[in-house]
Parts: sequence; structure tokens; C-alpha cells
Amino acid sequence: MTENKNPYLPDLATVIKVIDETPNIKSYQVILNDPEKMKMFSYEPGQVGQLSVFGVGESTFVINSPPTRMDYLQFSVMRVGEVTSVIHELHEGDQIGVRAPLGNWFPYEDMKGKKILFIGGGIGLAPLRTLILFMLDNRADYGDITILYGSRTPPDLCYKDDLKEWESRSDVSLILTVDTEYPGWDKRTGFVPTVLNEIAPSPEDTIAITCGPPIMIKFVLQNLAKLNFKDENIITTLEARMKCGIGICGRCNIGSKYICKDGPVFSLAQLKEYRAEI
Amino acid sequence: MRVGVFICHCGNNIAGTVDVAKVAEETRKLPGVVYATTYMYTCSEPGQEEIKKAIKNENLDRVVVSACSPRMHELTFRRTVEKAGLNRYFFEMANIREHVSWIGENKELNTNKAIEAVRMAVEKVKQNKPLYSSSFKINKRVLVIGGGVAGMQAALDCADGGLEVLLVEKSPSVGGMMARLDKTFPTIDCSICILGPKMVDVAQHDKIKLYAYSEIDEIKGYVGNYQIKIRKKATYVDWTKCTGCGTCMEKCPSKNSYDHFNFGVAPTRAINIPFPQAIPKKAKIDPDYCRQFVKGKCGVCAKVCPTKAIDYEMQDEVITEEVGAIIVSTGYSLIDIERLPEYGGGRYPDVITGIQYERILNASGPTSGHIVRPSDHVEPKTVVFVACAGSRDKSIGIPYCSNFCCMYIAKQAILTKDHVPDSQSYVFYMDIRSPGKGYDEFTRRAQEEYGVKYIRGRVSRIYPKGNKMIVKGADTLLGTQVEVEADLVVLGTAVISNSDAGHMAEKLHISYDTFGFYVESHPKLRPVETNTSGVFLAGACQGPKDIPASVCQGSAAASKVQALFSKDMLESDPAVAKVNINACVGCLKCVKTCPFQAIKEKELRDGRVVADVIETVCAGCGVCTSTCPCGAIQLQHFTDNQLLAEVNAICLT
Amino acid sequence: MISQRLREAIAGVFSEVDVALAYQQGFDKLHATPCFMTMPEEINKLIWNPLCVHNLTSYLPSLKKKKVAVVVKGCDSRTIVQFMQEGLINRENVVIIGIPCNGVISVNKVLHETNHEPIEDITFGENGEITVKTLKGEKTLLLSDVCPDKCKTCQYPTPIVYDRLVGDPITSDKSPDSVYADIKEFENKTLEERLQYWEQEFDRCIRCYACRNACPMCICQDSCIAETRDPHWISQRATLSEKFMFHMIHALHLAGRCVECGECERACPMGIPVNKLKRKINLDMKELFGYEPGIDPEDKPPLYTFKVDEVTIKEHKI
Amino acid sequence: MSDVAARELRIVGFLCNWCSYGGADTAGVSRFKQPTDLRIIRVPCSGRVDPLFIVKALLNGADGVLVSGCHPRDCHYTDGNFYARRRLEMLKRLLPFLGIDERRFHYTWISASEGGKWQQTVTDFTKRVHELGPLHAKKEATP
Amino acid sequence: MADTGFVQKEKLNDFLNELSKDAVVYAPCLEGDTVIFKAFDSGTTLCLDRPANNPPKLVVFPQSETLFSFKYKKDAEDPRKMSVELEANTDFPRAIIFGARPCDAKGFRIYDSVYIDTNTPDPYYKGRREKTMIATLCCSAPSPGCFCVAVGGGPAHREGSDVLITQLEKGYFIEPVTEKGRAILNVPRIEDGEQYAEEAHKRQLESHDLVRNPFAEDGQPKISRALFDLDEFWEHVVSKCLSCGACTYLCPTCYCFNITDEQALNNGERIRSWDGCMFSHFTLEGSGHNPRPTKFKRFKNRVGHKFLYYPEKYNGVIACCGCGRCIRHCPVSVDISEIVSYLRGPRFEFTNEPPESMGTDTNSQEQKQ
Repeated sequence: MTENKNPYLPDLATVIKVIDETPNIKSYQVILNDPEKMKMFSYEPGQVGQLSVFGVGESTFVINSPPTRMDYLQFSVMRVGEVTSVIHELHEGDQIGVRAPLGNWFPYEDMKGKKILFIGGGIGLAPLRTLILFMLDNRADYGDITILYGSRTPPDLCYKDDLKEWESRSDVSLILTVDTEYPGWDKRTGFVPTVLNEIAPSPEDTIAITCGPPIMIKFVLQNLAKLNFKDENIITTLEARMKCGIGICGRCNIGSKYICKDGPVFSLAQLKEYRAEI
Repeated sequence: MRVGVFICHCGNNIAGTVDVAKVAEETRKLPGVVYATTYMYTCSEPGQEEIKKAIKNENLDRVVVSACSPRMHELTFRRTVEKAGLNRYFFEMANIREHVSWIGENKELNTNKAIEAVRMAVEKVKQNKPLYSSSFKINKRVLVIGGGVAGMQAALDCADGGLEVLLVEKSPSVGGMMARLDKTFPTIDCSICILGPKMVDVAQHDKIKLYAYSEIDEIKGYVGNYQIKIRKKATYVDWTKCTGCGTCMEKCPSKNSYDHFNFGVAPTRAINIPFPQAIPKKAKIDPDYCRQFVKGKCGVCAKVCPTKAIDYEMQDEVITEEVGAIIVSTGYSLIDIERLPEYGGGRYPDVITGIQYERILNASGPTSGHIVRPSDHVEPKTVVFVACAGSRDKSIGIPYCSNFCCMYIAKQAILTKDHVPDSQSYVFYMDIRSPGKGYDEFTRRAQEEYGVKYIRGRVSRIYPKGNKMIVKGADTLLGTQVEVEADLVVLGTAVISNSDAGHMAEKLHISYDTFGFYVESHPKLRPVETNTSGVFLAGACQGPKDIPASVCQGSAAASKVQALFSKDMLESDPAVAKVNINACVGCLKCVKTCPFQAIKEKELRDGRVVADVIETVCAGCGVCTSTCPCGAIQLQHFTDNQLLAEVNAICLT
Repeated sequence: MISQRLREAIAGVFSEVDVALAYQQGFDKLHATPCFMTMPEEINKLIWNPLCVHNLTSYLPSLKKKKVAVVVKGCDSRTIVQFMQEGLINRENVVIIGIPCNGVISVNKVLHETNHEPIEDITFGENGEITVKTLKGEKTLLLSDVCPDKCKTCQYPTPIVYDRLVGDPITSDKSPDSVYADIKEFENKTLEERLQYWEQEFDRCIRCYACRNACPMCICQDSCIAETRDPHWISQRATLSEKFMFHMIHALHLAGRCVECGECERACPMGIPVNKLKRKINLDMKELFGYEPGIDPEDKPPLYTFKVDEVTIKEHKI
Repeated sequence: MSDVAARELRIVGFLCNWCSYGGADTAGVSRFKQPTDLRIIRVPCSGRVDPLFIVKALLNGADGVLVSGCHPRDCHYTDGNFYARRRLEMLKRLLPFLGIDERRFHYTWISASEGGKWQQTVTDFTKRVHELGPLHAKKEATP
Repeated sequence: MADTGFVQKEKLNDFLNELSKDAVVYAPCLEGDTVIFKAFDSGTTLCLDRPANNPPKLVVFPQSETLFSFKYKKDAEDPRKMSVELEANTDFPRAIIFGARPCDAKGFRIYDSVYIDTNTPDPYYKGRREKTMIATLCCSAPSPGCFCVAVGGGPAHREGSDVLITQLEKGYFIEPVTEKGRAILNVPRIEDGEQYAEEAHKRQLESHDLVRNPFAEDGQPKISRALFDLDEFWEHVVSKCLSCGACTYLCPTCYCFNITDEQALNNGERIRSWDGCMFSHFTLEGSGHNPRPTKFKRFKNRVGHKFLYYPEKYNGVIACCGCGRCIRHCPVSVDISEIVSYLRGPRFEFTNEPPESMGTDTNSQEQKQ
């Protein structure tokens, strides 16, 4: 974002594809209307954007397509409130606004050469997806990649095509779980934190990155600590009600840090320092 | 959002005074509208196909039809969009016919109004949410209120169809008005002879449970699941013991009781069986006349009753029953003769009503079928019939025709001649209304074969002169004043609704017109339905009608119930109130104002108390929504935001 | 010494309750402030004098699950009655310490009298005289001159409901006709004047919702439709029509429920006569339905009930 | 369109579905001519009409508001119009206090059969609102 | 040109009329008994005797403003095609705030760090701020509740002001503080102020000591983090808070806002409006989850923001200017200075006697009934 740009003014963009992920999650592939801007657009994995439906409002979503695949920007939207409900009514060709990139990103440089453990739940896979795809596109830079992902039921699993691909790859180990037994489901069942305990990954030289519903994160963090992961090596992304996206409007702060500007990516060590209530 | 708008020409009905092309053109400018077109008859089969096609081709997610009243075709189009895969609530109608093209003369203003009506509908439909019915079980029992001919017909038809029927009759016997009639027009066959077997069928049908001498106290619930409180009034005779032998009636010393069945033509006993063919044939005590009640001592009937059925201590009993549908066949009343002062207003014994004359004519009536006048029991030779006694008279608030008086007067005149061959009957009439099968021939026979003299004109006064009654009136055909010296005057009194019709309607949540007659859903196309689903009408409670029409409606109502009960489950209307538990503050004001007790309080897991709607009980009035201060309870399909969208579409432009 | 007797009364019930609501001295000599006492030693902080303007019952609905002792004046007690009518409190959970009251001060009126000089000291005499000391010297005021308007026409100086009464009951010597005299006077203005009046007053509104949050009968609080999008009654624009609309929401939601404690108006930092609309509606409710809020716990707020035949409502002709 | 707008005033009507909307339909079916200013919002019951809708309309651009429901005792929902009657009467009395002419707001009861009464009501009310003139003209003059 | 100016008391209105000629002048005006900042014109009654009920922040940060307007444009041929046009205006007319108090002016400096001195400056605030000259009136006496000296300000504090005005017997002594402020000396009806300078500077010093400092000892707010993080502390000190927005909306330093869209048919606006951290909905998420669900958590954040978080971010500067409005106008007299003084810790005694500034001898205030 350049110095003189009005930070509140979204770039106009067009929805080019809508993907039904789950009964209440849809993904939107979006391109900026100005081809020049689209070409110049750059961001880091983990950064977020504000999507606007003019007349309804804005809401924040992580850009879940990686910067290594720049044909479009992808956002996944779970229907929870006013804005997300209206986004769910968008069709291909509809006009929206995008303010992106906002916030910080995963410290992927620091993760080079390390083993990576992704732990996701539900739509929490969205930010992880960006980094996973980014790492897969730069596969040589990273050690073993393990992905533990769960949802309530099998239909609630996001990015089913990606999951299929990751499952087939030999350089990724994917562990899927759903909360309870489900007709036709032959993989694991149980909550993500429980499965984490079952697979008991070694903390050695490993960075754990987790995102999911608050209750899941809470127990994942506890269990990671029990598995002797160091706070610095546990990374999560936070969510809050956001408006301005540039650290002014005052609602998404944890102490002096603003999730929209200083986050959403934090290590557990940082969160403890900020006295965040997790 | 992708809204499609279909603007109907309705032939020339709309297009004649609204520039529909212009409406479509302006509509296309609205945000969210991706398609707008006009069509000659949108409600036609090809018109509906057009909508379905556009939904597919244009990927529409919401539809507006701008045409006639939604009261006419909303359901039609809801089904159309549903067939095309949309939720039926993603549909709105803009009424540009009844509310625009038919009432406005200026095409430019009409067009502008139509454009705005469409804009309102588009703005509303954009706020619409998909709604889904839930299904619930039907209790396949039917309640019939009123055991006259319509109610009995309905009950029998339902029972023959295998449904369990509760028949509640407020008087001690079924039969209603028809049981009191002597003969029926135009065939002159014996009324009770044709009705009697039906009454017996009602009594003997193992699917029919008869509550005679009973009234409805309370009706709760909704279609498929009504809870009814029935009050069995105290008869002071244990009907399980009473054999109907009539001994008590013979011995009863209180001989001056008012005879409700005979409309007071002659007195009856304080304990009585209303008429020989009564079903059930059981005795009941009238405590207003019984000496045991009035004076505190007597006890004759108790002594003489061979089965010891008399119980002076008997109390009303309230029974709760559950049913799935209700047929209302509560019948009619007749105007009180006192409201007709020009005809003597009840002061002269020899001025009687048609129904009283029926009882006099009837072989099992108080005079055993001998025509005698009440004052001196002498056979009358000159009988004057006055039609429209109260009917079609705006001055007493009865502007309508009572439907069957013309016919029964002709019948009674004929019967008079049969009984008293040397008699002469006169009929004062306004118009002769005889549109039924064989009816007109019948009135002609009265005149031509029986010599009944028909005088077209109103009777202005009736007064006594010696032992005669002078009937003064005009003959408008001759343009002269007429005076007839009559021995007996019979008034064809106006048919009115029952005095408690309004109360009953309120219990049923159905509407009634100014005159107390119940209002059907549609005067032509839904004649036995009411606006309350599960409640049907039969007989004269809906408006004056004769026997064949009543029987027709009885059968029609029964078939409606059969259709309703042909499914095991019913779909609930999803346009009911819904609580946003995050916003609800638990003040429960909605609970207080809900007219249907459809909201109760509920405690959440975190201990918060919130309102909770019983969906199947909610009737969708929205009183709760306008009561709730925090907007937490919203009537679906008429939410604050939906109505605000319409208000804004009008105001914010 | 009413204060002392009040302390004793509260000490007497303290063991039965989770918290006691009373008054303590506020940030300066002119202000009392509500205090929430949970420990017996706090009772010493308690004061009682004409500074005790707040309607402490406002806190009761939010403390519904707790046992609360609360100090109430006559006017405040109407709130409790109204809560009872509407089932908003559990009466058995509230210990009402009633105090007959001869009137409190209006902070704004005192400040007006002293040209808004900071008050160094204020003392209250026996017969309603008030001595105020500022940097500019001393001034004696009469309580009847600097009391809120509600005190001038107070009909209920003694609480209507209470469990303990501290002090002797007082009967009102104010004419009941005076209560709505100001409303009737306002109605003598022309339509244009009235509209202009409200436009000027409401234009100052900053939508801080102090009036709403201070109102004991504003039960929605966090769910207030002034801030929601579903339903979306008003925008967040600071235009006159939106401010007007907010005050209409406030007034109409209080229709026939407002106990006229005046907290809304007292709370308003912009000096808007917020209570006036509600009092106008109350006047109508009284005329139409003979109803006065906060008097009879068995009564029903008139807009949550009806009569089949409304003899006082005539059909309107065009 | 603007000259059309100039000739018309904004009148919002809230009509209950069962009686008054039907009454307006009846008037239509009977071809009872009416002025064109009125815009009708269909509600299930007059009891659904929160007085705030009327206030909102009047504050946001309407020159008149008409509410019509079933006759008392005749409500499809039994009691809805009884609540409406109290609320609407309250508002009717409040409006002049705010400086808004109460004649800009009318509430009445019209049944589905009373097409003639509907025609008369619309005609008379529209005429009255025109006599009162636009409510918002003054403000438009001083932006 | 002279370095200072002077305006005779009786010429003040004329002077303001002169100022109004090429800028909108916002001044404290009397409406009823309320003093509010509003655009000065011939119909308004100036009131400089006491601080206005509201601070002048609305001049630079209006209660609501349009971030941009949008217009949906439909393709004339194909209704399926719809584009959006956005239009933002960041060009604002010149404005002068006349009669702000030093605390008010200092408030703008708190804003500046957040809204201007950042890599994403706020063009609306910045645009208005640059076009606004702040002429501040020194306080001659403190108002109830104010404590500017305890948070680095004072009755003649210059930070944030472009011009400092001192009220003297005969009129107003006017001294520019910034380059922008010097322009005021060119306005007609102003005379050379040099002869009044000495009296004015004396005046400015006099009132300083009259202002209370609730933070006793060294006069600096200190916060015990342990106490600050103790939920019971907040539950105890803010139980009487009504959770309204009077404190935040009247605060010269509170800068939180909300953004909402409004649309009528094809046109609409994205609106920025004041919002307050004391409101529950402020942090309420679409899912119903609220990270600050209680007034205790919200109040903690408000105090934390002003006395911990902001200083942490901006060189120890406290985001409170001590104007006392939040205390004065709080419906239940919640006193932030008292709460902060309690926060010195290390251990909060619930039975603490009130600080000295408060009346301890309550018996003397008895109403003798």
C-alpha cells in the first residue's frame, strides 16, 4: 500500500468463481478489476483482506490462495452474520471491493529447514492452506510436513480437492478426523486436540501452526505444551471483529496490539506476552 | 442477488392503463434485478413456464411477479418458483391490477405507481430468506359443531369415510331446524321422515360420538391438533339410565314450561323429551320451571322414574377432546317478532311466525297437525302470509334476503289449503325468489292450483278488529291499498345469525360478517373453507340457505376434511415468529401479547431466559414482533427489515 | 440522623443479601455516586442527603440473580412496582430500604445558580435551604428552586413499596394537576414551534445512549435496535432524522412504562429534555386508560393489553 | 417522472392481509377509482404495525401514513387489531406533540367486503394530505 | 509584524465574524444551559466561561462522515451487468476551532499519532486537521473533575494548539504557537498584544496550581499490572458503570469508530461514525462471540488503552488529557482518575478509604430531616 492511498477505499474486484466447500462455507475466486493492479498485487501467506459488498459492509478473510499462484485471490467465507450472508448470495461476475493485503504473515523464512505441523479445524484450514500450498510450491525449503485436519462431519471438511491431492502426495502426511462416526467415513474420529495427542508428534525441530474454532485452539495449545512444544514454536492466527483493518478503530486489540495490523499471526510466546485471553 | 421480475399485462386489465414496457424498463435499472420482462398472462401455464425458464437461464435466485393481488395468485407463483428449484419464499408479488390499473385513470400516474410497487417488491424480496416448513402429525378426528341437517350430513360423510367424529349439539336432540319442519318444498315430503333415518344413523354410527345438550367452552391449538373443551350441560337425568320411556314427562306437575322445540306454540313439561323422534331420546329437566329447582320440593319424576335416572344434583361436566379439524354448522336463528312493531310485535297471539306455523301443521306438533289459531283454537279460514318480515329491510339492519321464506310460504299456503279446503290464503310479497330446481313451478302451483292470492307489496300494519286481524298493505301492481281480514297471520321472519355466533367465531379464530354469519375463504372458489386452516363451514351459519344447499355444504366440508386427512403429516406454515436468542433479553412481553399462547419462556444452558415460539401454534400475526423492543422476535417473511425495505423503497427516493 | 438510621437499616439486612446499593460521596462536593457494598465495613461510606439523585433501582434487572438491598426514594419505588408489573425482578430477591424524601437537587440547576463555579462545599439546612460555597463566596439556595422538575410536582414522596422504611412517611402537598402542567403548556405552542423545538434539542444528541443506559425501564440495553443491523431501524449517521428516530424509539418503547424518574434527562450530557416525550405519552395513557406506571404491581402496562370495547378511543374520521 | 412526482405526495399504507388488503382488492375488482398517491405495504395484521414504522416513514419522506385493519372483534388473529388500536391511538396523540400534524396519520378498520369504504378512505385521506401539503418541503429548501 | 495580538472584549464577536470570512469557525456556544461547539454565526451565543460539554473533536473527527459514496451502475442494454463507482472526498474547507481548552487541543495530538504519523495515514482526519487552526483559550480556573496537570497537561498547555488565547480583564491576549497560528495576527480587529504579554503569562501560571492531581505523591499515574489484570478489581470499581458512551463520546482523545454501509436503491455510502469501547456491540462478532462481554472487561480496556497500551506504543504518552468531562458528565460519576489512582497497587484494598480529593467527612453533609 502506497503512502498516499486512501486506506479505506477498496479496490474494485470481480468474483470469477464461486466454490461450494461445505453446507455453510463457500470460496470465492476474485480478481481486481484493474489489470495493472492485479499484476502488481503482492502479499505474503497469512495476510488478510477485507471484502466489501457495497451497501452491506466489509468483513475480513484470509487470502487462502498462495502468492505463488497469482491467477486470482481466493477467500473462503463461512456464513455467520450480515456481511457473510450477503457474500453467500454473490454470483460469478458480481462486483465487490477488496482491501488487501492487510496484517502480518506467517514467518515462513524462519521455518525453513524445519518440520512443519499444521493443525486445523473447520474453516481454520483457510490460513493454513495458503501456507501449505506456498510450502508445497517451495517444497525443498522445508522438512516433513504433517497436516492434521478435522471437522464436525465429513461434508464439513473444506478444500476437498486439496485434501485429495495432499493425501496422494508422498511428501505430505495428512491426517483427517471428524468429530463422530459418520456413514461412509473410514478415517479417524475424535476431536482434533484428542487426535493430536494420539499421533503425539515430536516437538523436535518442529513448528506447529494451528487455526480453528477458539475452543479447539485452546485445547490444541494445551496439548502442544504437554507434548513439549516451545511457545515460540507454536503459531496461531486470531480473529476478531474488525472494521478499519489498519489499527485505528479500536476493537480488535489485545493490549496494545491490533489483530488487524500487528496480527493475525502470533506465536504463543507473543500471545502470552500480550496477556491475551485464549 | 439475481432478481427476475415478470410484469403481467393481464390482457388489457393491466396493460390498458399501465405502460408495462416502461415498468419493465425502469425495473431493469434496479440493483439486483438482472431480468425483467412483460407477459400477456403470467398466471397461465406458458406464463409460468416462462418464469421457470428464466430462473434456469438467468440463474435467478429471487422472483417478483407484478400482476394481480397476491390474495389471488401468490400461491400459484410460489409453486412455480418452487418447481424451478427456488425456495417458495424467494418470491414476492406486486399488485398492480387491483391496486393500480383498475383504480387509477391516469396512465402516467398508474405507470409511476406500478414502477414503485415493483420497486417495493424487489426491495423486499432481496430481504427474503428461505423458509422451510416442518411437518407434524395430524390427529385424524373431526369435530362437528351443531347437529342440524348440515352438521349431521358432514358427520355422517366423515364417519362413512372412516374418520372419528365428535358431534356436539347444544340442544337436547340433533335434528336442528329441519326436525321441526312439517313438509319440505318442493316435494311436500315429510321432513322428519327423511331426516329421522339420518338422525338414527348419527346415533348408531360407531365412528360418531354424539355430545347432545353440550357446548364448546374452549378451542386451542391449530390445524391437525386442536384441543377442545366441551361442556356437557347438566340435564339432571342420568342419560346412561334413561330409557326415554316418557313416564316422567307424563307425571310432571309443572305443565307450563316453555317449549323450545315448538317455539312456544304450546307449553311443555319441566321434564321433557323434546319430540318423539328425538335423538338421543332422553329426558332433561328445565330447571327454570322444575318445581324441585324453583320451589325446592317436588321430586315427582325421581319417584316415578323406573330406572332411577333423575339426579337433581347433577353438575355441568367439562370434557377435553382432541381433534384435527373442525366443521362449524351452528345454523341460524330467526328475528324476534318484537322487532317488527308494525306487525304487532308479538302482542297478538294470532300473528305467528313461519316456524311456529310449521309446528302447528306438523302431525306430531302441539296441535297434532290440526290448524287452529292460538287465540281461540278455532280453525282459520283466511290466512295471510307476510314474506320478508324483517328481511331486505335496511331500517332494522337486515338488508339481505333470507333465502328460503318465499318457498316455505308457498308450501305452507298449499298445506293450509290441504288441511282446510275452504280456506283462502294470501301472500304479501316483495319479489318471489324461487331459483331452485322445481321451485318456480312450486310457487306457481300454489297460485294456480291452490288459489293462493299473491299480492305484491309491503304490509304496513297489522291490527286486530274483533276476532280478526286486519292486514293493511299496498298492492304495488294494482297501485292500490289492500286490506285483508285474516283469521291468522303468518310472518316469514328474517333469518339471522345465532346470538352467540360472534363468541363462537372468536373461539374458532374465524371471521364473521356484520350480520354474524361466518366468512368463507372465497365466496366462489372456497365456499366451505375459512381463513383459519382446519376450520370449515357448513349450513346456514355461513348465510341463510335451504336444506339441499345445507346438505351440499355438509358433504363439501366433509370432503375437505377427508382431503386434509388424506395425509398423515401436515406441513406447518414457516412464516411464523422466530426468536434470535442472542438478541432476546427475556422480558417476555411477547408472551403476554401473543393471542395464541404460542410463546413460552425457555432457559438456555447459560441460565439466560429467552422467549421460545411453538411453531405449530404460532398463527403468524406478528403482534409479538411489534411488541418486542429489541427486535429479537421476528415474524418470518414480514420481518422488520423486510417491511423497512418497503418503507425505504417508498420514502428514501 | 437519617444517614445513621439508614446505615443501621442496611447493616440489619446485610447478611441476607449479596450486595447493597446505596449512595456515597462522589468525585466532588456536589455529587453523590451509587455504591455497591459487599462488605460490612463499606457501610460507613454511605450517605443520605439531597445529592442522592440517582435511581438505584436501574441496576436491579442486571442483578436479577442476586439478592440485593437497595435504597429507594418515593419516585424510585415506582420503578420497582413497574418491574413487578412486568416481571423483570424477583421481588423476593430484593430488600427495599425506603426513604421518604423531600426532594433532591438538580446538579445542573445548582451549577446554573453558581455560574458553574466549582463547588467547594455544600450544606443542607433543615427547611430546604442549601448553602453553597464556591471560590467566589457563599450563596444560599432553596431546595425548591434547584430541585429537578419531578420533585416540584412529586406525588409520591414516600415509597410505594418497601421492606423497611427509614424515617416517617411524608404525604405530598403538591397538586396532582400540576404534574403535567408543563406538558399541557407545551401543547399551547404551534406545530411549527414544537417541531422546531425538538429539532433543536435532538440536534445536540451525540447518541452516547446515556439516556438509554440510565433508564431503568430500557430493558434491551445491549440489544437496543438503535445499534443493530437486523433489524436495521436507523443508520449510524449523525443526522437530525436519525437522532430524532432514536429518541422516538426510546419514547415509544417506554410508552406506558415510563415511571418518570427522570434519569434519562439527568444522564444526558447534552442537556436534552429526553423525559418530556415519555411524560406526554404517560399523560395520554392516563387519559385513555386511567393508567399510571409504577403504582400498582397488579396493573398491566396499557399497550400490552386491551379491552374489546375501548370507550375512550373514538373512531377517527377523515 | 419528476413532474409525476411533483403532482403526487408520498402516502404509505399498511394494510392487514385478511381484511383491508382484501377491501382494497374489492375496490379494485369493483373498479372504484382512487387517487394514485398511496403505496400499499401488506402486513399480516394491523397488530404487526409497530408505530415506529409510521414514525420512520414520516421522518424519512412520507407525507402521510394510513393504517387499516380488520374491524375490532373481526381480527383474523382475534386480538391483533385490539393491540393495534391502542398503539396507533397513542401515536396519533403523540405526533402533534412532536410538531407533526396528526392529520397526516390515519388509522381505520375496513373489511374485505368494504370496497366502497376503502375507496372513500383513500380518496378522503389523499385529499387531506394534499391540503396539508408536503411534510418535508421545508427541509429540502435548506440543505 | 507583531508577535502577539490582543482583541478587546467587546470586539470579540466582530473578530470572530472576521475569522468566519474564510473559514468555518467552531466556538463554544450556549444552547439552553448547555455549552456546545458549533459553527459560529450571528445567531449563536458565545460562552467562554466554562469548558464546553463536548470537546471540539467533532470538527476534525465528525460524529459521522462519509468515507466514500458508491453508485451501482446498470448497463443500459443488459440488466445483468452492473458496475460500481466509488467516490471519496478528502478535500475539506478551512476551519478554525476557537475557544478550545488546552486539554482539548492536546487531545488532537493523541489522535495525530494514530491517524497521521503512521504508514497508513487517515486522509479524512489528516485532511481536516491540516485545514483546521486551533485557537485555544487558557483555563483561568479548573472545572469540577478536571486533572490535566496529572497527565502532562495544564491550564495553559500549548501542545496541539496553533494559537493560545489568555483572557484578561479587558480582552483576549493572543499568541501564535505554530506557524499556522501566526495567520491569526493578520486578521482585522486585532491589535498588538505586546503590552499585555506579561500579565497574560502571569495569568497562565496562576491557575496551574489550582488543578487537582489525583495521582498524589509524584503526580504521575502508575499502574500495577498485577492489579490491572485482576478481574475482581474491575468488578469492584466499575459495578456502578452504566456502560453508556458519554465518557468516550465526550473524550477529546477517544478516537474509536465504526464503519457501516447505507444504501438506497443504486446509491449508498460507507459511513464512519463514532463508536465507543464501552458498548457491548463494539466487539461483538457475527457469531455472537464477544471477547469483551462485560462492562468490567470493557472498562478495563478503556483504562488500559489510555494508561497502558497507548503509552506503550507512543513513547509513554498517556492517552488522557485530564479534561474531566468523563467524570463531570458521567450519569453515575464514575471517576477514572480515582480508578487509576487505585491502580497504583500493588494490592488493592477493597476497604480503601476514598482518596483525599473526596469528602471523607460525610456526616457534615447530612440532610437534617
